[in-house]
Amino acid sequence: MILGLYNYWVVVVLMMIGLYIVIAHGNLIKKIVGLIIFQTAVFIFYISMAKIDGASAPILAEGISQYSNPLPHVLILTAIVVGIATVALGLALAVRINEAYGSIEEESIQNKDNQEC
Amino acid sequence: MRDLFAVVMLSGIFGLLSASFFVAMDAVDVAFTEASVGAGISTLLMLTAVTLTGRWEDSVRHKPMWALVVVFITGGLLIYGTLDMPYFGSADAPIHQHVAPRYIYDSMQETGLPNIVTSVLASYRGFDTFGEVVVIFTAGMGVLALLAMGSRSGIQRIMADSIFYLMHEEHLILRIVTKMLIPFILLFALYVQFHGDFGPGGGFQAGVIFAAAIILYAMVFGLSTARRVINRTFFKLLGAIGVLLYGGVGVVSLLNGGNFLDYNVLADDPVAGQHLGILLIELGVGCTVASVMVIIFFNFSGRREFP
Amino acid sequence: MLIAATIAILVVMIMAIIRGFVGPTLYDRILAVNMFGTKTVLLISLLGFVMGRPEFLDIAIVYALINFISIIGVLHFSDSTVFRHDPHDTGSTKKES
Amino acid sequence: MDIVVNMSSTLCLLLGSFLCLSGGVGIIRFPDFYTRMHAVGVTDTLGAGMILIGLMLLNPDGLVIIKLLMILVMTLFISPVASHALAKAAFRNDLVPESDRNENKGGTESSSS
Repeated sequence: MILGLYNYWVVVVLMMIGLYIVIAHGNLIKKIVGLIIFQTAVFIFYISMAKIDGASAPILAEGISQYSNPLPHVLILTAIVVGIATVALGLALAVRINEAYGSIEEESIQNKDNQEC
Repeated sequence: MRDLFAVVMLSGIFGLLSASFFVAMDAVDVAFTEASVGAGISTLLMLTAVTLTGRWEDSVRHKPMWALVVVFITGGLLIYGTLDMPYFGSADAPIHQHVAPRYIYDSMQETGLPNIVTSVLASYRGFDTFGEVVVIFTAGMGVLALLAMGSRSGIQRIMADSIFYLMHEEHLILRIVTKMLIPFILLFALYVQFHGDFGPGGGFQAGVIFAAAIILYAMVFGLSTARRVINRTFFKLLGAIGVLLYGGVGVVSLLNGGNFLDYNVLADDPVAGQHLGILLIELGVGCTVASVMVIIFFNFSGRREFP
Repeated sequence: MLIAATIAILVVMIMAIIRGFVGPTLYDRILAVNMFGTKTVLLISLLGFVMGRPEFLDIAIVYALINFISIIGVLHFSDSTVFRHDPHDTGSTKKES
Repeated sequence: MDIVVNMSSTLCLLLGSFLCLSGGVGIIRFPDFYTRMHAVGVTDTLGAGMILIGLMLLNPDGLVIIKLLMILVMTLFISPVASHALAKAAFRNDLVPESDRNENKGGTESSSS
């Protein structure tokens, strides 16, 4: 059954949306939103790979024999917090660019640069 | 959408949605983190950035044709690549074969903690987590370097102050409820920090929740009031202390004759050593994450109120 | 019964998302996010019971708290002068990406 | 005894789901922001409360009931306060209610003074 792969397709669609926003939009804040969507697609990819049918959350308890894979959870847990830290850094850069150029649109930044040269 | 505010709101909904998805996928710890990060802090940071840079996006002038072509080629290749991946939810996928069974079956004897995610995070993959804590710390320092300095004129500052003072005077109900909630949030953050060994939780989540309480205080009572209550130098130090605590545990275990971040040698009994090491490390992680989040928010918000 | 309640909550969540997309004013969107957050709290509590491990209600508590914080934050920022003068907030918002 | 508890739990869950659904219909169908907020703010609190009480009756474990109780108390605190703050912010920023306008346009717009 090829439909058993649907989780990957959801991930791919989300990735495509994120990539499209990053490429096609000139606004820096929007680019960061695209990055967040792409990032979440990767998280969903890892977490859906860790899932086992009929298994339970990886916290040991009595009466449960099968657990989902804990390793991807660990990787993604740290990745989320690192992700927010890097997003904050990106937003800080956008704010500084706005102060320096008066705009966060890619094209007007480019125009300003060209004028100065 | 041209309205960046709407974009931020929808991305907040997206964060909430993905966290409920993580719960449905059994990843309770991840859902915990995403709940506190994706829904709360990231929305607030984006909003602050939007208020600083302007709400409206310019209309797109170039044609998105090429972008679509690139995106669809990438997507097609990725979907082609998924064709020989293991099916969703199958127990015999390669990912479940190598190290995972060891974590699931042996971690109880080796670390004595029922939460496998915490024991893997802090003990088996301690190096990895150390690296990530350092990355978070570096990102906080980067934000500090980018936003902390700037021109501030005194008159503007006073004006901004008085405007915000008036605004906060108005919300009486909000202030009272916030006053009642903040101790509870702090207490809950501590619970998450120390209960992380047995249930979902841990240093990362606790740090973010702790920071969220302080951010709530700063928003309801005004940034200048919050600055009087909260010493910023202390938070900068706290961030460094968290990283140092983490590294220090590693060095102590090195001096005790073990490997770096090998907690078995911290106490006479290996399991007790593991307990101690994991507790200290989670504490370090919590300190760093909380102070970095507070630093990031204060700098963004300080830009806004005192330009 | 749990399943029925979960499905009802999911339907309401979809409705909230629709309002978040359409909502002509800023406050409609905030309202949608607020409602979505409350429904997420309920959904997570219900999911815990559906999956048979109701110990994980901590997540729902976090949600309730964080939801409050983000609503207050959004309101705080929506008072900003940047948002007051919106030249073309006419309700003609359309998703184009 | 058991069947009474089960029945009441089912009843609470059903009532809660119904209230949430009516709130959802309200947020889509009502004409302007304030009526929408009325629909959501009222049903959110009671619907959430009903569902949480239904879950409480379903589970005998003490810790779970305490946690559910905490969520319930917090919902009772937070939801009305958030609605209040939202309405106040909207009103202060000159969002005019539908009925206050001379002509009924069917849509809302925020006008800045």
